[in-house]
Amino acid sequence: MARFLARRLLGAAAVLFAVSVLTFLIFQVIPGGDPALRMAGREATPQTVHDVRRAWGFDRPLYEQYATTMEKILDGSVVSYSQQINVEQEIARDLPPTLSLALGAGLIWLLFGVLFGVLGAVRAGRASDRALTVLALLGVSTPIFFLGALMLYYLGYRWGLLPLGGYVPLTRDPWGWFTHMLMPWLALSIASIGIYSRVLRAGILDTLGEDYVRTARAKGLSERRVLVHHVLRNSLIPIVSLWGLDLAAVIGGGAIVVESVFDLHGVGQYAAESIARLDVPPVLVVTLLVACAVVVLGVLVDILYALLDPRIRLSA
Amino acid sequence: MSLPPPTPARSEPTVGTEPPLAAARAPAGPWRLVAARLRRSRPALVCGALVLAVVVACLLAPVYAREVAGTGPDENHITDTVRVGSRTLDVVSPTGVPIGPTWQRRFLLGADPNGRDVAVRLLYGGRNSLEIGALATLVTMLLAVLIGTLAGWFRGLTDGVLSRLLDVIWAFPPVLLGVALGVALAIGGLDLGVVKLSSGSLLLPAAIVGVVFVPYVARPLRGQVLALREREFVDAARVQGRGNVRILTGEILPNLTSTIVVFLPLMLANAILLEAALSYLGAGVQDPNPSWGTMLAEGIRLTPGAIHLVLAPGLMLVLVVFGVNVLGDGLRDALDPRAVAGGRG
Amino acid sequence: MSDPPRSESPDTRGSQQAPPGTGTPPGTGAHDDPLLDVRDLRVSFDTDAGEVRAVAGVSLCVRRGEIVALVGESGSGKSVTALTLTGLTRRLGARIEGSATFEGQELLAASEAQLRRLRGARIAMVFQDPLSSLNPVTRVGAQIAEQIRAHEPRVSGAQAAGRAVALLDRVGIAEAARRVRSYPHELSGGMRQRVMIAMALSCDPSLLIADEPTTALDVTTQAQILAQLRALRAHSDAAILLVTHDIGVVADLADRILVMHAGRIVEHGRTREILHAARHPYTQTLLAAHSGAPARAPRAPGPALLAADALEVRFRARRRTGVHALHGVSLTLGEGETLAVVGESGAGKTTLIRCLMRLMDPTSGIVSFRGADITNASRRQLLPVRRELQMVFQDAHASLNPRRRVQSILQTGLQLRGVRGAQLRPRARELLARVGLGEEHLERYPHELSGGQRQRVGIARALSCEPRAIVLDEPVSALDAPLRAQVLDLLVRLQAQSGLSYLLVAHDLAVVRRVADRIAVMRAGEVVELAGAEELFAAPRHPYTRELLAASPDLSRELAGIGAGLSWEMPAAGPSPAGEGPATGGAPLGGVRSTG
Amino acid sequence: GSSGGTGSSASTASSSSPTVTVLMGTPPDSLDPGLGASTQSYEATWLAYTGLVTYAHAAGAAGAQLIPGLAQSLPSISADGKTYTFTLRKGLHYSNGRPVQAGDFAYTIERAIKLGWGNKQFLTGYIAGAEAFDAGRAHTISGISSNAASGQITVKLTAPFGPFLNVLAFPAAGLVPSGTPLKPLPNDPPPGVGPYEIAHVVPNQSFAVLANPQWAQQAIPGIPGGHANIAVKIVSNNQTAAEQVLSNGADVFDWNDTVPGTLLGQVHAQAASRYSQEPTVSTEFFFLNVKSKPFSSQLVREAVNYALDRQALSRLDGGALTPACYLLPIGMPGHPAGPCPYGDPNATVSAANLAKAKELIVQSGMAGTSVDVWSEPHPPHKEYADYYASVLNAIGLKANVKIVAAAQYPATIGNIKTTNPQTGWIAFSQDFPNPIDFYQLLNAESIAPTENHNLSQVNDPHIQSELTALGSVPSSKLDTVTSRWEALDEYVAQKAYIAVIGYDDVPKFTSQRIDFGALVFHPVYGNDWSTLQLK
Ligand SMILES: Nc1ncnc2c1ncn2[C@@H]1O[C@H](COP(=O)(O)OP(=O)(O)OP(=O)(O)O)[C@@H](O)[C@H]1O
Ligand SMILES: Nc1ncnc2c1ncn2[C@@H]1O[C@H](COP(=O)(O)OP(=O)(O)OP(=O)(O)O)[C@@H](O)[C@H]1O
Ligand SMILES: [Mg+2]
Ligand SMILES: [Mg+2]
Repeated sequence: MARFLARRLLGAAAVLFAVSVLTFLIFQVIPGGDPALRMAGREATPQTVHDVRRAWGFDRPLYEQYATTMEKILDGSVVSYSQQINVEQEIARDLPPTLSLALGAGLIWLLFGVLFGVLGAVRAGRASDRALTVLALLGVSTPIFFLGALMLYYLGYRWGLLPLGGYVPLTRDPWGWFTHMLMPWLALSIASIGIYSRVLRAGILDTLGEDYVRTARAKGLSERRVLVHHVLRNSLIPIVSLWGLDLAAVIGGGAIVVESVFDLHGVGQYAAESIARLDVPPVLVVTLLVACAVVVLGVLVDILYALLDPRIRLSA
Repeated sequence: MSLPPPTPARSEPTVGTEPPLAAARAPAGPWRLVAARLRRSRPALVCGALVLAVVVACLLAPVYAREVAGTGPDENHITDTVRVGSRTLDVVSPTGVPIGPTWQRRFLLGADPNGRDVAVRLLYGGRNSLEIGALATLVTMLLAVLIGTLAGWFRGLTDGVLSRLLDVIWAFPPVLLGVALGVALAIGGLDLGVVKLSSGSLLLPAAIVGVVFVPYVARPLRGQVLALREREFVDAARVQGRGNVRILTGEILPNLTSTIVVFLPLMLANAILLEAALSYLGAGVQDPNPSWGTMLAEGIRLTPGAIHLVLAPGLMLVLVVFGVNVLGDGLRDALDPRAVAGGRG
Repeated sequence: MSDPPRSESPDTRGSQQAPPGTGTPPGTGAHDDPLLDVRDLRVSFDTDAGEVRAVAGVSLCVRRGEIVALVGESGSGKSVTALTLTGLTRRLGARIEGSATFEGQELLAASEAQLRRLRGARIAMVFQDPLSSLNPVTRVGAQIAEQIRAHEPRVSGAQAAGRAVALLDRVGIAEAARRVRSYPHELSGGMRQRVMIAMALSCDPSLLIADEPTTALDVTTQAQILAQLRALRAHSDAAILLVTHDIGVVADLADRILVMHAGRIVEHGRTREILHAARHPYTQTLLAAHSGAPARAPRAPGPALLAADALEVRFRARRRTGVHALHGVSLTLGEGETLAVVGESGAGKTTLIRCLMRLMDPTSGIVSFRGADITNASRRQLLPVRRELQMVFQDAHASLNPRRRVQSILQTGLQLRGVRGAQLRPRARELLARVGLGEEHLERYPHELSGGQRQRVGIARALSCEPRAIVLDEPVSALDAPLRAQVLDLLVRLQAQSGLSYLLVAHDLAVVRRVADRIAVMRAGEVVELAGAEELFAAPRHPYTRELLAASPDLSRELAGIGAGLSWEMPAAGPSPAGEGPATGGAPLGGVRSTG
Repeated sequence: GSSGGTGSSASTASSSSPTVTVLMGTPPDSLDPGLGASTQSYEATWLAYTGLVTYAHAAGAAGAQLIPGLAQSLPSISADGKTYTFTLRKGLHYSNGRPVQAGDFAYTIERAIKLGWGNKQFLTGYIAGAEAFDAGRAHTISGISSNAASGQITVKLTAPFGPFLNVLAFPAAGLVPSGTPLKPLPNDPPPGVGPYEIAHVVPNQSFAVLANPQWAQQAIPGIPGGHANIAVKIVSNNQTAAEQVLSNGADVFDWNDTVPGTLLGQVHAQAASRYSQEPTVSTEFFFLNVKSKPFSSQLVREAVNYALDRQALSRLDGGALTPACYLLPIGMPGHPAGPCPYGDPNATVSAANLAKAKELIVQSGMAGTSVDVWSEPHPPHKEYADYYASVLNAIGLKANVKIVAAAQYPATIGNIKTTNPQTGWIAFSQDFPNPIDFYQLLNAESIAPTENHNLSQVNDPHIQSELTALGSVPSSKLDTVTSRWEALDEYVAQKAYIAVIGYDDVPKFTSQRIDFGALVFHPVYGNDWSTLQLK
């Protein structure tokens, strides 16, 4: 276990290093990406640009710039180019909406994914299963921002049922938080509900064909017990681990889009806006944060997998 | 963008219960069997036909533009008027609101703020979306097959390096990666010495989208190759004196095809969606080439007054991606020897 | 009891009509009423390839305390019959006709709830593969306790757990109290199957259906499980319906044998009658496979062809202790001889072969071919060796690329020998003809071939470069009895034709008896005994060799036990082909009907 | 004792005043006056950081008028136009209660330079010794001296610079106490002198502009005290923002944003009394690179000006555009009143003019030349480019649109070395009400290889000589040279160095509870929050 952790964490560190270098480099090759020009302001004299460059260390060799930036990120003192505010504090402020979004949507898609998956498998081949299949595929096929825009238009604008975006802190107004998050949650989780229900349905059907399920039936167990203790118990294992991985992935993917659509002022939106401003430090920090989440959750999922499935031993 | 998990590359179609009474049947290759199964899946066929219809329609865009709508995709009609029934309407109102669907030849699905015919642009945009989707899928598949087979086959250091590479792409937030690359490459294009992509090229978003999805396919492929290389038929090929290259191409690759085929539509669907998302965030296709993603993104800006600008590309996108997904589903079922018609249990 | 012949069961296949029953099965308590009575059971499935009639009219009956064996080759419908009785094929979409009464209750028409009360409580089942049949994520004790509580709701959890320990103890698992906390994958194959048996016994069923309980196990373990069933019979009055494809397994266990073929019962009768006086040709082939042919006297071996000298293989395992798979193995295969290597699973046989074939590198030691050291030869240097030295694999299915047609599979070897273009097809056809397959098979994919056909294709591939020696890794282990005989015959014939040398690996001594000149017995990576076949069977020197011989489920022992004095196992015994045993009298037992 | 504050101190917001919610589409770049340089920042900081001079709180031309701020009166300017002398008012206090000292002015300017204020080139370029200070060669700015006792402040320039007083009116020159940390304080802005102070900053989300408790005692004539406390909320979706104001969920719409065209109908129907289009002193135009084909030909440039339909462009902007042909916008001294040389921008392009345009292209011999049209994705700038390209195609050129992300846009089109763009969209809004500001865009001295501002790359001797003469006229004496500016602007239009689209109108849009009429739309700083009051 300790060795496993050590190896995995070492690998994780390598991955994070590569991710940070890559991000850093991407912004170096951008034409017009020289932050000194933008920071020096309008009609700046070459002298001014030069000064800015010196002050921020943009005249240093790349690896040195990279090193200092990473150092600042690690000790929490990194400042954005465009607004010159502390990036990590800014991210800490933007974390609640992002976490509300990801965790809430994650729970929703897990819950409904499992529900529909079980329903579909139990009624495999029947009309209700086909309907669920069609719905699931529709969910998978709908772009998040299209769904978000439609919801905003109909639920928010036309029918006035829900607020038109924005974020209300849970601590300030729980009900407001809920109503503001409802549409983002739905927009973010629909596709995953589709995927999870399909994966689980297939998993259950596979498991139903397993010999040990036949054994369980031959033991005279009730169908319910067979389903819950033998079928679900086994087919949920991959789902649970999938969930962990997706939760991390969604922060760097769908959540950014949803935050932008619903104006949640979350970490993803901050990153997307920073990219538009060619502001490297926030992008770097958010990217690392997301990559960190992906890597760490990857390790956690492996551990969880080993806990849930006694056949798996942690190695490699 | 959340993806369906990489389907664990499980048994290839031919492995499974030996078909009963096999000897009595006329020999049917695995692919013919798949085709037969696919032919029996009505939804997959219908959706396949639908996707095909859309593709054909998009290919015929110039014909529609010339013969039906009478305007090109880039022609502005901002200050023009159009007769709808007995009334004469502005194509774009003085306050900038474009006309909605007229359900007639001109401006069938309405106009956009530049007074361009949405139906015409939809067809032209489809070409770009589909082309990017197809190219991206190609990129994904080529890279994934290359990385997956090399890593799985050579193991050791090669595997270590390639797997870390996949980890890096995997850990990189896909939308951020896409947007960052999109922004980075939008002006200067990409110049890797061998590969040169100019900034306006459709290949650019295709390459970005393609790279993002590589781990989703490469990982299961690698796993499959790891398993395949232990199979006895690989030893059999060695015993007959075959080298690595011939074993990879002659023995391993054919066994990966079903996995690849299963992933193709899935990746196509996801590529189209990711391209749309990137366009929404401003890192997609460069104008003046529309894609459904860029059209949708522009439309969203203009809701609520011009909802047709959202619905037209949005529904088209959903329709095609849905069709591709259903087709892929049918294909997967057809390739899965264990799936019995009507489901089990 | 009396079971009058059914008028509706005209038998055109020569199976025995059941005359009025004359007695009770020997060695059991006398119970006359049938416990299970199956009449004209038909089961069919709808598949892609159309309707499959898996069971086409089976009638049988089992009495209390009796052991009835259902024997037949793979795919003959044994499992479907067994599963249908407890309603387990219903949800597979099976169409079921006929009737089956158990303790007077109709099973086929019973509701799911009624069946559920019977399953596990009155009718228990043991399945073929104990690993896949146990829930991998639940401790074995809990799986046993679960069944107890399902049928006896008043038993507390602790009590059920206690009973689970007792049951494991009863089936001979040491340290039962500790083992209940194990997960299935932590147990050996034999232990797992014992757990299955313990589970089956947990509610004192009156009928135990065991579907190939030993097929997935190796010989020694198989012997243990059979002993377990034998013990069960002594201590409980449960009837057993034993399903198997290996007639040798049931020879000394079953009271009666039913032979099944293509969905029908083709022959039935008391064990002894079937063994000694099988009438149906199909039964005879089943038996023939088990006739221990005489061990062959060693021919004078030609000059050394392939040799291993002090081979060592250590696998660097994840744990600190590596696996020592080969330990100083030295062997020589002479020109024109058949050298058999026998050993239980994990003995290192495959590892040895892979070293010899240069598919892996030994940790130390030398492999030589025609005296030349090839231990470190490159792929190119090996090409001429490959041409002369070929291999047939353990798993015929796995060794044929499922994506290539037979034609294309055979081509590779032909090309290695320099055959090109238009020559390829006729030469491939020739090859198939040599292994007894027709031209039509050229266009087939491996999955379109039967197991025996596949292994023949494997042999044809090995022959395709006209080698001087073939290394065969358990070429028949995965095949059932009739196929096994076919393939072995083929090998013998080919050797006679072209003077090939064989290095033949097997885990079962019986298999190699007819073909081997010399036999090497391996255990835990070492060759413990190497002797001429005749000599080895006659006077096994190493205790392990003796153990192997004893575990071999051989009809000879059963027949000997019956007193015919025809045991081939005994060194002194003279040769006697199967089926020639004296047809000891005694009318076949009733209760078996086979309908056309 | 407090000097004079008599008339205007009647209303002063206090902590008990009502709170008004102002929406902002883009967050201010920095709320530290020493750093912030975006309109969003100025909108807030000019109320909290008063400089020696400031603008009158009035709409239209009156608002462009400079009035004394912390100085007792407008400065005396030496004859050579290089020395400005101010006298500080007596008894001023910062919002934290600290008294204001004459030396704080020098510190404020030094701080703005050190922090890197976006427009600091106006300081370093003209104040004597500022350049040396910026480069670290001097510890103070030699050109600024002050007398603590008399309150006298003297600023020496290196050369006469007409709009220098406008520079001092920037909030960046609004005094902060000496010793204020020399690092950006965007989340906790330093104390200043003004009717308001900035507080409760949550970056990118919200901040408050609250009544300055110190203001009541020191009210300065011409600077109103305000009526309400302001809560600013960042809502980046203009759709949402407009709907909120329409439904009275928020009080003031960001004038920098556009009300989506699709919502305009509803706004006109339901909120006509609280919505208006206000002209801004800004110009949108397509630059025409005279150094490269095809715009090196005057004929082609004329053709473009003939063919561009400003009516169509106006619709693309939801009607919020005043079509025009002159660089200097309405509201800027020097804006010519005469007719346009190449067709009337207020009418649809006539068939005759279109034909003429095509003919000019043929005449020029440039037909079929390919042209890259550059723009950025923000609406309606991309739509402009799409339309513009279709016009260029219609008159015989081969146009291709290139869109670049907003953040990269200026650097991209300003790069002569790599991009050297032929034509593209650009908008310019005034930094201060002096035409010289706009003419930086056509000043040959602005041409630079990477940071080019003269995108048409015009180097016209006539323009250069006029700029030298007019540039040194102080802003306070601008009215003496208005006609010369007009002539210059007409000359530029005649030469067709650029193709002007028009002047942007912006929305003034409030909730029902705001007194719409009382809200001043200031020509420099937009909605004047100190005039926000409830009905
Ligand atoms: N669920 C099913 N659907 C379709 N066909 C089936 C199904 N189950 C069994 N069969 C077919 O029924 C026939 C009898 O199968 P069964 O499993 O009873 O054979 P068996 O005698 O037990 O063989 P083995 O020794 O391999 O276990 C086979 O041809 C098999 O392919
Ligand atoms: N690649 C490997 N890594 C680690 N251990 C291995 C490997 N291959 C084989 N072994 C171990 O080496 C020993 C010998 O294995 P081998 O496959 O040669 O046995 P075998 O005699 O062929 O058995 P079977 O009858 O099951 O085929 C076993 O304990 C096995 O677990
Ligand atoms: Mg079976
Ligand atoms: Mg082996």
